[in-house]
Amino acid sequence: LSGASAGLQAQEKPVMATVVKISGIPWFDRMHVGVKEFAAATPSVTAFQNGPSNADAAQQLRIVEDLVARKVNTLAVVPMDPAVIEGVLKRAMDRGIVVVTHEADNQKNTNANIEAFDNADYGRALNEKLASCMGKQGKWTSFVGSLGSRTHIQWVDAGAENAKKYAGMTLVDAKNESFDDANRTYEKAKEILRKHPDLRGFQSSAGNDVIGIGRAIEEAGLQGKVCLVGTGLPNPSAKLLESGAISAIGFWDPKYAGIAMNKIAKLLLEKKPLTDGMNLEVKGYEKVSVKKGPGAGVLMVGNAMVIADKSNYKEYLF
Amino acid sequence: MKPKTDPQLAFLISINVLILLCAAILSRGAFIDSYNLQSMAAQVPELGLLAIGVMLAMSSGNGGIDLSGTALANLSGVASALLVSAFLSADADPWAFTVAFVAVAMLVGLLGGVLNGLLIAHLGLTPILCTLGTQMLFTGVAVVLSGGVSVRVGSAGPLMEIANGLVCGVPISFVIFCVISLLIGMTLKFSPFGIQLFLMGTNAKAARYSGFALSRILIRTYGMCGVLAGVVAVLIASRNVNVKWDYGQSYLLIAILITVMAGVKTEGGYGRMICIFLSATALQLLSSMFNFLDASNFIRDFAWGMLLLIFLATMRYDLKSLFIRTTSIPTSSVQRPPASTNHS
Amino acid sequence: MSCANSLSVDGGGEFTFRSRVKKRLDNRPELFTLFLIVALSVFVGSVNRDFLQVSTFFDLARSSTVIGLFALGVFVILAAGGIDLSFTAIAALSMYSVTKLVVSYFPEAPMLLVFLAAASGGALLGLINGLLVHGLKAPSMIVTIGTQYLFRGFLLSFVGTVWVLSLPDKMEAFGKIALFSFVSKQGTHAMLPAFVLILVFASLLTWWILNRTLIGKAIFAIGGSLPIAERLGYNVRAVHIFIFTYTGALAGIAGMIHVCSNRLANPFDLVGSEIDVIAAVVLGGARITGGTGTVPGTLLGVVLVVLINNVLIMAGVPSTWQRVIVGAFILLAGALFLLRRKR
Amino acid sequence: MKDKPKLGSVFLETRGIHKRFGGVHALRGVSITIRCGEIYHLLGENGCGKSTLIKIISGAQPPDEGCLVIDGNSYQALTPIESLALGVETVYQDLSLIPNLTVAENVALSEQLVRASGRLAKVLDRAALRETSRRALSAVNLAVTDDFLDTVVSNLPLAVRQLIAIARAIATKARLVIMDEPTTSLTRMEVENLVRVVNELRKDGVAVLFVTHKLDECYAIGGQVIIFRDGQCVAQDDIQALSKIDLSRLMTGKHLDGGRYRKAQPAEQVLLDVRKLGCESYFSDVTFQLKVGEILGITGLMDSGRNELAMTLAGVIAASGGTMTLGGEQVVMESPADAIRYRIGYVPEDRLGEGLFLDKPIRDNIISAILDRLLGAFGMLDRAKSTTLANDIVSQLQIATPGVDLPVQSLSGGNQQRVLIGRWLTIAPRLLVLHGPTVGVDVGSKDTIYRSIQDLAQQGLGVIIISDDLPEILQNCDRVLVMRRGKIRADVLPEIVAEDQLYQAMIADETKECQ
Ligand SMILES: Nc1ncnc2c1ncn2[C@@H]1O[C@H](COP(=O)(O)OP(=O)(O)OP(=O)(O)O)[C@@H](O)[C@H]1O
Ligand SMILES: Nc1ncnc2c1ncn2[C@@H]1O[C@H](COP(=O)(O)OP(=O)(O)OP(=O)(O)O)[C@@H](O)[C@H]1O
Ligand SMILES: [Mg+2]
Ligand SMILES: [Mg+2]
Repeated sequence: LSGASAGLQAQEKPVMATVVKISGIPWFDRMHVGVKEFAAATPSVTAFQNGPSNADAAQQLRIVEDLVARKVNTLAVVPMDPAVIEGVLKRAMDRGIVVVTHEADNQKNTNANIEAFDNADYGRALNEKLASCMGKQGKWTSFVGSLGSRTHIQWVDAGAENAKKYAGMTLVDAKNESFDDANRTYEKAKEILRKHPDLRGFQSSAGNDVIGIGRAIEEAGLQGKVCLVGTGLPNPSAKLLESGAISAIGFWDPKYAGIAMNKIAKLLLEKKPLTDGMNLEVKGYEKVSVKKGPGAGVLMVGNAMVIADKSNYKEYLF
Repeated sequence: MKPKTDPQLAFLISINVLILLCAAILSRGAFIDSYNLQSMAAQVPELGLLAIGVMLAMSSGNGGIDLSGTALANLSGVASALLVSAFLSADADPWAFTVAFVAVAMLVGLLGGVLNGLLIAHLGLTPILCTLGTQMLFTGVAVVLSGGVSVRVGSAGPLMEIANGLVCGVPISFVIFCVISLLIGMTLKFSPFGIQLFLMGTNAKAARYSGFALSRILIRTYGMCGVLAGVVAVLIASRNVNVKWDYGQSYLLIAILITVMAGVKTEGGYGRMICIFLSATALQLLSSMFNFLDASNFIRDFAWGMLLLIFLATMRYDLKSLFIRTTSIPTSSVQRPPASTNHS
Repeated sequence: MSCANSLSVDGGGEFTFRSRVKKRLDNRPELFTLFLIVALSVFVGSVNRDFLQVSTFFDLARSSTVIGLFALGVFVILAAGGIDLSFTAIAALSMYSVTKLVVSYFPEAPMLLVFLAAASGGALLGLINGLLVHGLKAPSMIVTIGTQYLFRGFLLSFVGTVWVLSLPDKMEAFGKIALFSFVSKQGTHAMLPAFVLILVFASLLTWWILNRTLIGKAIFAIGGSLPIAERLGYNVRAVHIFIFTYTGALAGIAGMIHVCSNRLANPFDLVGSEIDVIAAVVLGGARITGGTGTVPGTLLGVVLVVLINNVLIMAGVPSTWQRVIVGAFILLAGALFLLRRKR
Repeated sequence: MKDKPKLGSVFLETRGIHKRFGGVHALRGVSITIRCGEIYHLLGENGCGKSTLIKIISGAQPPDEGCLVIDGNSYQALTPIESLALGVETVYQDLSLIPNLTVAENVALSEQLVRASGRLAKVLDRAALRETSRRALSAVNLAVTDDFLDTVVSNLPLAVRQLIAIARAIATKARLVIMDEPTTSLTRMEVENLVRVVNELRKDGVAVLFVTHKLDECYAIGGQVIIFRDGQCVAQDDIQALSKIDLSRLMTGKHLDGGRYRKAQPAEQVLLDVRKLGCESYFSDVTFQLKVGEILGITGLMDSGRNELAMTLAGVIAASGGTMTLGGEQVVMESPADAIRYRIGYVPEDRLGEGLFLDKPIRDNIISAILDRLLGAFGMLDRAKSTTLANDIVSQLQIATPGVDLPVQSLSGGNQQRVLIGRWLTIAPRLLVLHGPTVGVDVGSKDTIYRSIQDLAQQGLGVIIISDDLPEILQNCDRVLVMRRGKIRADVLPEIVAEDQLYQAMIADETKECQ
C-alpha cells in the first residue's frame, strides 16, 4: 500500500485514477508504463492505475464504484463492457469527477472518449494487408475476442466489407470467439485448418489471437502458405513474425493511449477546451479529431495506428 | 430460555467494526463519508443475495450447494430483457416495463431454480453435479439467446430507481436486501417450512419418516434460490442498464466465501441469516478498503484466501478448545456436534 | 451347518449369468462414456468427412494431455471423497515460478530437472492443501477455494504478471518433439507430440497406485467412509497429504507441459478451467461424492470433454452452443449413471 | 504370536483407566483383566462407559489416566494400528465395513495394513488378500465364490455384512475379539452361528469380549460377566453364578422383575383390518385384525418379511397388493406423510439414523410431525403452543430432561427413544407401529418404555410391536404373529406359549430342511 495513497482527501493535489480491464497483462502493463510516465512528468497531480484481477466486468465495476466514492478528481477507464459502467460513470460525473474513456466509442456517460484511430480504418487496413499477402485470392476467416467486444466486431466487419472488393476472397466461418486465450485460439485455428484445408488467411482481433493462430500455422508448416494478420503486440509476436507464421500485426501503443487519456483528463479538469485537430503532444495523438460523441461528451480519434511486419516491427519493440 | 452468545456472531460483529475503524483511520475519515457508505451499501446486495441462495441450498443437507446462481441471474436478466423489450417500450411505458421486467426475471429465476430442485429431488442428482450442469446450461442458453453480446434493458425510470435511488439516504437496493434477508430469516426460523428445511438438513431419513414431503421442500428451497437469482438479475439490470451472460463470473466463489464466513454448516441443517448479512458486509468493507488504499487486486485475492483459511482455523480451534482437548483422533461413531451433555 | 450356509449365501446374491452381466455394466459406468464418444464421433464424422483423420486424433491427444493430467489428480482426490478447486492455481504458480527461475538462473537446465522442479513445486503447494484439509477438518472444496485465491494472489502479487516470452531452447524444443509426424496431402504437417507420453505414464502410475498399493485401497476406503476408515486404522492424515501432494505434482507437470507446448509462460493461464476438469472426471463415471471411479473412465471423460470442446466447428454447430451442450451432457450423464445404479 | 497362547494366561489388563469428556467423567478408574480363551460379557446401562472402554482398548481414543498392559508390556495409549498389531480386533456396533470396497478387501485389508504396521506405501499382496479372506469367510460359514469375494459390500444384506465384519475380526491372528452389540441385527439362527464361531475361537485361546444388552444371550453363551455402573466396574463373575435379577440389580442398583406387563383386555371393536396384503417379493397374503386397545406382536427372522411388513403398515414402502382398513376406512398409503394423515405413527428401528434430529431441540423433534398444525400469526409456527405441547409429552412419557430446548443428543438412549414415541403421540394416533422399540436400550429404560406402551393401549390405541426380542414380545403383547418366508405362519397367544416354542415356529422350515 503506497504511502501516497493514504489520506488522499487531505492532499491538495488532484487525484487521477486510471482503471483498466485487467491488471497485469502485457497490454495494460504497457499502459501502466504510460500512466507512470505521465505521473512523473506531471508532479502537480497524483496519478495511478488500477484494475481487476479477473476479466470480469462486475469486478471492474466495483473498483470504479469505490473510486467514485473516494471522489478522485479524474477517472480514466478502459471499460471491460462500456454498458456495464454507464450508471456509475453517470454518478461520477454528477459528483463532478472528470471521466475519460478509451476503446468505448459508444460510451454515453463520459466527458471524452479517445480512440487511437478510426476503427473502420483499422479493420480495413488489416484486411488490406491480409489481401495483399493472400494475393487477393482464397478463403479466409476472422477471430474476435468475444462476440460482445464491440471494437473487435467493428474491425472484422470493416475487414469483411473491404474484402468484398476482391472477387477471389471468400470469408468462411467468420467471427470465431477466442476469449483472448492463446491456447484455445490455437485449438480452434487447428480445427478450422482441418475443416478448410484450402484456407489462406486469418484476420484476428484480440491481443493473444496471433500467438495462438501463429503457433497453429507454424506447427502445420504452413508459413508462407497461410497468411495471418491481426492485432498483436510486437514483443510477444516477435518470434512468430520472424518465422513467417504471422504476416503482419496491427496495434496502437497502450503507453501513449494511457498518457493521452490522462492528458485529456487534465485538460478537462483545468476546464480547457478540446478542439478539433488539437495536438496532445503524445506520439500518435498529434492531430486529434474531435466530434460529438454518443452522449454529452466528445469522441476523439487519434492517428496512432501501427501496422508492422517482419521488416519493421523492431522499431516498436515493447 | 437463556440467550446464548453465538461466537460466530460476535466474531462477525467485531470484524465489521474492526475493518471500519481501520479503513476510517487509514483514509483519515474519508471512508465513513456518507457517499461511500451509500456506495458500499449499494454494492452489497448482489453478492449478499447470491450468498443467501448458497446458504439455503447448503442447509438442505446432503451436500446441497448452488453453483448456478450467477449463471441463472444472468440468464434471467437476458431472457427478461429480450422478452419484455419485444413487447413493451421502456420509454413509452416505464412502469409497465419495470413491472414486466421484474416479473419475468423472477419467473425465469423461479423456473431455473425449480429445474434444479426437480433434478435433485426427483432424479436424485447430487446437488453439486446438478448445479454444475445447470450452471453451464443456463450460461449457454443466455449466450444463445443473446448471441453473446450484452443486451440493453432500456432505461425505464422506475427500474433504474431500484439500484440507483435512495430512501431516507439509504440505497433502495440495500433496503430490498434487508427486507429479503429479514423475510427469509423469519421464514427459516419461524415457519414450518424453515424448521422442516433445517430438520431435513440434519437428517433426511428421519425427516421422511416424520412425514415431510422432502421433494417439495427441496424444490421450494432451490426455487427460492432461483427467485433470489431473479432479484439479483433485476439489480444488475437496474444498475448497469445492460445484462450479459458472463457478468459476475467471479461471484460464485465470493458467495461461497461469504457463506462459509457466516458459519453456515456445509453438511446442512444450520445457518443464520444475520451472520450471512454481516459476513457480506465485512467482505464489502474489506474490499472497498483495499480500493481506497490503491492496493493491487491480486493482494486482495490473496487476502481473501487467507481470511477464509484463518476463519476455518478459528472455527476449528473454537471447537477444539470447547470440546475435545485430548484426542488427536476425533470420535468417530455417530456424528455428534458439541452440545451440553446434560442428562439425568 | 449347511443350514447357515444356505441362509447367508442366499442373501449374498444370486449370481446368475444375467445378473453378472448387469453387475459388470453397473461397475463400469465408463462404458457409457465410451458410447457417448463413439456416438459423437460417428455423428461428426458423418456431418464432415474431414473429421475422420489421423491428425484429428493427434490434436485430440495433444489437447487432452494437460487436462488429462489435471483430471487424474482430481480423480484421485474425488476417489478419497474430496474435491480440489486449487489445482489450476497450483499449476500456474508452479509453472510460472519455475520458468522464471530457469530463464534467469539456469537456462541450460535439462528438461528432466525442469519437470522435477515443477513437480516438486506443485507437490509442495499440494502438501499445503493436504495439511490444511486435514488440519482444519473442513470440507476440501471450501479449503481449496481458499487456497486457490491464496496461490493465485501470491503468484500475481509477488511472483510476477509479465509473460515469459522467450523460453530456454530446451523447453522450446521439448514442446516440438514429435512421436509421429507426417505431411498430409495438403502439405500440412501433423504431429503427435512426445509429451502425450507423460500422460500415458501418469495414467499407468495412477492406475497402479490406486489398484495395486495399500495407499490406493486406503484412498477408496476413505472415500467410502472416512470415520470408518479412520477407526480401522487407515492413516487418514497420510492419505490426505498424499492425494493432495500427488495432485499438486501432477498439476505442476501439467503446467510445465502447458508452457512448453504454448512456448510462453502466462501466469494468467489455466485458472478458470477447474470446472471443465471436474466435469470431465464426473463424465468418466466417478461419483462426485467419492469412493468410485476408474482411471480409464477418467481418461474417457477427458476425451469426451475435449471432443465436445473441439468438434463443434467441424459439426457446423455455432460456438455459442458449446456451453449448452456440455451442460446438457453433464446432466444427462449424471442422470443416466444414476438410473443405472438404481436398477 | 507364533505358538498357541496358553489358555487362562492373562492377555490384557486395564489399570486404573480414567476418561473425561469435558465435564463428563465417563470412566472412573477401571481395572479389568482379560485372559486368553475366556468369554466376557460387558454389561451396563446406557452411558455407563462400555463403548468408551472399548474405544480405549482398540486405540480409537487415548485414556486420560491409567494404562493398558498387554502381554506384560505397559502402554499409555494405543493407536488403532498398534492395537490391531497386538491382536485386538473389534467389531463395532455399526460394523465398520467400508461400503464401496469388495468383500475380500473388507475382510483382508486390515491384515495387510497391520503387516505394514500402518504404513501405506506398500504394494498389495493380492494373493494373500484372497487367501486370507477365503479362510476367514469360510470360518464364519459363508460360502466363498470368486464373485462373492468381488461383490461390493453395500450390495449385501445386513446379516451377511454382520458376518463379514466378524470374518474380518478373525482374519488376522486375533488374541482378543471385541464385539459391541454384535447381535442387534442378527437373527437367532445367526446368533447361534456366531456362538459356534466364538467357541471355536475360544478353543484356540482367543479371548472374546461381548458388549450387549441381551441378557439371555449371555446365558446361552456363558463365560464371565463384567458389570459397569457409572464408569466403574462393579462386579466380575461367572455368569452362571448370577441370576437375571442379580444382573439387573448390579447394573441399575434397582430391583426389577421379568414378569408380564400386559394385563388389560382389549375392546371388541376392530380397529385395523388387513387383508391379503403383499409387497413385491418380501411378503404376501398377510391377513390379520387388530382390535381397539390391543397390542399385537409380529416376529420372525430377519428375512421373513417382518421388517418390510412394518414399513408397509407405516406407509414407508407402498403395498403392491391387498387392502388395509383402519376404523372402517380404506387406507392407501404412498409415504409416511399419508400414514400421518390416517393417524398412524411409526417408530423406526434405527433410532439415530431414521428417527431423531440429533442436534436439534427436543421440542422440534417432538413436534416435527405436526408442524403445519401449530400455526400462529402470519402462518408462522406458534412457539408457545409447541413448547407447551412438547412439555406435555415430556411429562407424560417421563422423559428426564431439564428443558425441551436442549438438543435431543443430550439424552440417554432410553429417553431418546421416548422422545421418538412422543413424536407420534402428537398426531393423536389411532395405530402405533413400533419397530424394535427397545433396541439397544438398557434394562431400566426398557421398563419405563414398556409401561408407557401399556398406558397407550389402555387409552384405546392399537399397537403393533415388530421385534425379534422374544421376551419383549411375550411380556407385552396380547397376540403374536409369526412370519416366515414372507407369510404369516402362526398366530399364538403369549400366555400359553413359551419362548422356545415361539422360536421353533420362527425357524420351522429351516429345521426341516436341515434334517
Ligand atoms: N465423545 C464424547 N464426548 C463427550 N462425552 C462422551 C463422549 N463419548 C462418551 N461420552 C460420555 O461418556 C459416557 C460413557 O459413554 P459410553 O458411550 O462409553 O457409554 P456406553 O456404556 O457405551 O453406553 P451404551 O450402552 O449406551 O452404548 C457417557 O455418559 C457419555 O456422556
Ligand atoms: N460424542 C458425544 N457427545 C456428547 N454426548 C455423547 C457423545 N457420545 C455419547 N454421548 C452421550 O452418551 C450417552 C450414551 O451414549 P450412547 O450413544 O452410547 O447411548 P445409546 O447409543 O443411546 O445407547 P445404546 O448404545 O444402548 O443403544 C448419551 O447421553 C449421549 O448423549
Ligand atoms: Mg455404547
Ligand atoms: Mg451405544
